[in-house]
Amino acid sequence: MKIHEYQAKEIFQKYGIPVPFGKVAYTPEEARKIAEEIGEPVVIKAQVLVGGRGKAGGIKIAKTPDEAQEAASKILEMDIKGEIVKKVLVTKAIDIESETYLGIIVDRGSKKPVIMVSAAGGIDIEEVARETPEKIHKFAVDPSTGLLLHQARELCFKIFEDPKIATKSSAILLKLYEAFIKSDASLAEINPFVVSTTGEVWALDAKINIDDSSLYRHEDIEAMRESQSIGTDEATEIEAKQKNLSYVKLEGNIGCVVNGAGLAMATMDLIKRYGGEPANFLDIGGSSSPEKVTNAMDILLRDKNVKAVFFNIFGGITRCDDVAKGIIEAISKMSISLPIVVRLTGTNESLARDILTLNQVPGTALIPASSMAEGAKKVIELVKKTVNK
Amino acid sequence: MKIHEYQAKEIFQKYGIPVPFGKVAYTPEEARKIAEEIGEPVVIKAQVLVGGRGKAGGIKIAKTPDEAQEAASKILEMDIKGEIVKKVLVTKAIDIESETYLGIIVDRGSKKPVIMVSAAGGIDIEEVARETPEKIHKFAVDPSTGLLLHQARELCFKIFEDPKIATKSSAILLKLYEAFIKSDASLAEINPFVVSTTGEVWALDAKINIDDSSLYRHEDIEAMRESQSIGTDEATEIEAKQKNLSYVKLEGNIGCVVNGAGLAMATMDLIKRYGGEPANFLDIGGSSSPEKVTNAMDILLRDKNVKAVFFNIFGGITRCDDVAKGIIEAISKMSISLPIVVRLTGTNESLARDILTLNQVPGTALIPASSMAEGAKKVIELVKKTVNK
Amino acid sequence: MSILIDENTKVVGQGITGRDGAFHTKKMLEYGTKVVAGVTPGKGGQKVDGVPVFNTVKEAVEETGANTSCIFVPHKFAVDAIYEAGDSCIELIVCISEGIPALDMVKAIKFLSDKKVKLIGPNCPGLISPEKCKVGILPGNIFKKGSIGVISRSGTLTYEIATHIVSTGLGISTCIGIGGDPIIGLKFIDYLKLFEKDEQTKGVVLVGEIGGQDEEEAAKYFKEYCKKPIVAFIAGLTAPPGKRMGHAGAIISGGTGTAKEKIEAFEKVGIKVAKEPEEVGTLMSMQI
Amino acid sequence: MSILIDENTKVVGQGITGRDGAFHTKKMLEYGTKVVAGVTPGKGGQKVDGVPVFNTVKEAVEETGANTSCIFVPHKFAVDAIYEAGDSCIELIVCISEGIPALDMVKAIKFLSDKKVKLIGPNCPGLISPEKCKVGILPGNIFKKGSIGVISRSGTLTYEIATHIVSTGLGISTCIGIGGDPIIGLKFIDYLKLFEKDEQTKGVVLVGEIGGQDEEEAAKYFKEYCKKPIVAFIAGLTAPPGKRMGHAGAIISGGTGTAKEKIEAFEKVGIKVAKEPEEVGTLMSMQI
Repeated sequence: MKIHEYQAKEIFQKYGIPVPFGKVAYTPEEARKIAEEIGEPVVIKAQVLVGGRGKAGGIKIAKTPDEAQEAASKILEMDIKGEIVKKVLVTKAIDIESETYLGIIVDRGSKKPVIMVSAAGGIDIEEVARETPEKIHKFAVDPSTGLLLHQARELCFKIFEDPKIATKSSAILLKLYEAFIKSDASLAEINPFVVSTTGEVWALDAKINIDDSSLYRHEDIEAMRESQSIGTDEATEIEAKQKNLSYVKLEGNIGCVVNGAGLAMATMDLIKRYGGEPANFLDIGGSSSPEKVTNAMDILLRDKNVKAVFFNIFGGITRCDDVAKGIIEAISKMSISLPIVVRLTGTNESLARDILTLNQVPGTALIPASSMAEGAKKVIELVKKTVNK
Repeated sequence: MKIHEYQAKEIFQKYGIPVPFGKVAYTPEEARKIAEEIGEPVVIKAQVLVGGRGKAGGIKIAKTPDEAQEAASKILEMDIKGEIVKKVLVTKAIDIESETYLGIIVDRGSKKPVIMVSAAGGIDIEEVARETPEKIHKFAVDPSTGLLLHQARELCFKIFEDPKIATKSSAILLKLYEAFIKSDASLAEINPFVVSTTGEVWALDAKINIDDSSLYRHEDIEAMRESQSIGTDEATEIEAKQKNLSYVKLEGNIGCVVNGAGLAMATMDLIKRYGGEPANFLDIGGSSSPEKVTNAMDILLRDKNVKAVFFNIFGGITRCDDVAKGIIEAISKMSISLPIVVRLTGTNESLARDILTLNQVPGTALIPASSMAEGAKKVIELVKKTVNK
Repeated sequence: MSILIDENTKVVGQGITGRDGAFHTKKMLEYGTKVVAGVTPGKGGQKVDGVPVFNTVKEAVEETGANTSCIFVPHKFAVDAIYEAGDSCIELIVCISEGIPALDMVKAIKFLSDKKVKLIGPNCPGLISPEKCKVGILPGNIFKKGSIGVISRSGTLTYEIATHIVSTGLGISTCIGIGGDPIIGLKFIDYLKLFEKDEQTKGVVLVGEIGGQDEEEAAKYFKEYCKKPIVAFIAGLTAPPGKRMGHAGAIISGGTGTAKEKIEAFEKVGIKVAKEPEEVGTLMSMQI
Repeated sequence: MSILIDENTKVVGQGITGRDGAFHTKKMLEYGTKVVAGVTPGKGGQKVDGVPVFNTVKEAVEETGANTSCIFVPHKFAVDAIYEAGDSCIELIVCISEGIPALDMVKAIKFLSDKKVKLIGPNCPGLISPEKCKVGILPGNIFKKGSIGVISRSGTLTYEIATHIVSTGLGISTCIGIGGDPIIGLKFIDYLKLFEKDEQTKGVVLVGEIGGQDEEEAAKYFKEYCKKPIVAFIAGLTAPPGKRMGHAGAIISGGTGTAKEKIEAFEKVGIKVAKEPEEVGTLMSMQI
């Protein structure tokens, strides 16, 4: 789960990481007031979950409250990579002496938290990793001891020449590690971590991604999500999750309902391979009760691009005839005018096909397919017909 | 550092360990009021830091507020092993079904926290350890993982037959471990840990000893000490500690001032061996500044039993002449009528002896000794003379 | 031969009295797996489908000689179950449970690193050595005994591909769903090592997906150490970056972990990559 | 020979720029100890008595080849210094600092258990191999080279006893103050093992005190494994139970750890116990 910069900074502050004073504004007027309160030059920063807001014009400096209001009015309602800016962070501007990078990730390779620090801060760290990997110093933390003081120190002495700054920074790196662990983060980043012209250190930006699996024990963080994504695609994804579905919207027109994440991806890939465009990723998980099928269809059909639906279900432990009944029951309750191709394989698959054939629901075309490839081809053909009409 | 039962129960409650409702009373009237508030039979328990208060009559059951007042009036001001009872804990009485023991210590042998549980609770666990050690189940915790759920469970299933009680208890054992670690305890004990006739579990008694070295990071616990020992011998020991001295009062009449804990004990032992009685343990530590010597003498002489003082100092890194000067300076400021035997060995010891001989302070007899044994013999002789006068 | 499990495997089911635990215990017993014990703290003494239930894994191991644990415990307690199995002389832990926080797994794996125990999963369907033993929730009926090892980050996609392998006329030595989480126990290269030594196995099918570097590591390992052929399939060519595709581990982040990179890594070292699931069996037939 | 330190020992002083660190560095240098480096984070580049100061132990080890660390860091940071030394290829850590919480030491010792490093202390005066090397704060002038090993939980009492040993005409191979805390690195039996193998050492003086079971363990170990004679002295016969006698470790708790028990344990296995410090030298002379 991604959270906004201002939310990440709230977490930072809780653990004693210094962040410049700032507040969130929802209107240009609010931005003006906050700038007045600060009484010094401010930075107005779009609060969006996508990256690259700086290049997109989502960050502006304002020397006066007037400028702040103007900047906020430009940034608010801006569309940054598909995300509409609904709030800005107005924060005290810092005179920067140097910019560095401090970050922590859960590293899949070493199966440990890995600290990364670099003197090349303020720019995309992935770019640094690609272009000049030697500029990034990494350290895999033993999870049974946590990050130790001297380890933090050894890292910071590699990127700072001034011993005072190095010592200060290692204390902050320890706090960042604490924030990372206690928040169950998968990533925590200060980029840039800056030294001001007056010798202070600040987390100028803040990024924290939270491990979704841990949210059951972080009500405060879970609550951050609720407040941030009304009406967006992400809101739909969250709703799906609450219904035990895993949904991601894509740009195509063929809706997919699949059990299993790997199979769902493979289904999207196959549609694309045969010349179609998948409208979504949708994993309905292990059991396919009528309720789940109904929920899945409900979410899927909110996307008005969808012209046909492809059910690709591998029975496995679940009996295919049960799934077929679930599909019939679900679509009986809904009024669906789009054609649906159904592929059911595994235990009792012929029985399932019979159920689908014998229980056609008026108004909804249910087309059986005997394999994934056949199903994909059929649904693409159907969409082409619809589009050509 | 020892803390009272009611203080240990405050810590327990903070970590979710169930303790019966209760409050502290300083007068019989207060005890009565608390009993009225509870409205059920109560137990009145002397709050003292010494063990064995039960056998000494420091715990009484009271069925009515009248009885509670009467019991409290009997217990308050009682002398239990030299400690005067200044407060009682008035707590709801529990109908006991079974009594067990849950405890954790820092084990010197394994260098780990060791959990101990026993079905033989409610009695002195050291007695159980001596008589029937097989009744105590021990487990050394790996400090890098802490106590794990299944480890707590395995222990509790050994002492409880009822699986529900075993499961409940293992959750409490985990909380006890958390309280132990987070409080920097050297010992944490629930004895007895009881199952009530209604199937609830309770920490009926609570004992926590805190590692003195950790108090710098536990202001809340340090504060408990202040409130508990005004006017007692322990208050003097605490005052000494605050002055970087280590002082323990004993029953004899020869005051000892020594640098180093081992040497201080050996000095006490030697006095006893030669027929004298040491009045105290006193370690003045590494450096022997005049201030330290003055503080040491001040504390020492509060004990009116002291008839003579023995300085036993091994110079080591510290130069003996410096120490000698410190002694002269210190006693010059104080008016001391007791004889003082001084033994100074190590670097510059003859210089030191000269200083002592040449700078006698009027009214204070300074008698040099060339060895520890000689010093001990001399001071014993002096005391015998004084006592026989 | 087969790897990790065979007819001598003795399984203890942790969380056996739960809905999933009881259901799949039955399925494992039907398949012929020796499920010798179950564990649910507080329910010791009960039986599930004739399998005795114990309060602790230690007790179950002592009483029945179980050497493999299959964990069906709800996510909040699943990591505790891993610790318990790891602390009770179990040789192989198969953790079906999903939803364990990654940092909990980081610690648990560190804990296990001192012990002689292997961990499969979490968030995995388990594994099967056809006609010998199955541990987990895979549908036994689609697998046939043979010479192909299968390792996969997926569940149903594995069944899909296994079906195509079998329909080509090939059989399977051991098929393992290694788990869809970012932090898992054994990884592709660990299984490649085992298959390389296994006499029954002649070739390996590797089913990967977006996210992480495990497929890239496997490609490197293959180049240096493997004599047996690999056929790979990678799901998620059309997955957008930054979005978690169901599995916690299936996410393209920072521009790495794409299907394209993984396919290129395989092809670079001479591993054939199937363009769609149906091709896997055919490609493998051509190589062994 | 001697044990643990000799003329080849190269010392790095952690906290070398502090008051105690600087003072004792000077004393060690005067004694002839090779203090090759110091560490104080943020003060790298400075010099203390000609000894170069580094920001990290790792750097100090790389630049100077130091193999032994002597820690003079204030108590709040002393355990961090132990971790750092343990993580930097140091072979022997001598922690002079006192006041480290016991549970911090519990964790640190667990951390060190994976590494090839020995820990003396904390809360100890250090050790000396007379006329070769001293690491710590012991007064060098009272020790003479010879054949007696000394191990002690005390500081000044050790000097007292060493003086008596020397005045009897005996010398000392290595004398170690093992530390007065309840949780320490090497314990009596670890040193007995080393002295037993050391050719220079003909007998061992063990200075114990109340608290814990280390003396009892040493007695058992002596009975089973030691050929060289031991003379013991135990301080605290008159100490009351339940009271901490200065050292955090010197406390009789639960009726165990008394001097009487320890003396009995020694005498039971044939170890001579001196009644007072002066006797130690005489008793040892009679045994070797």
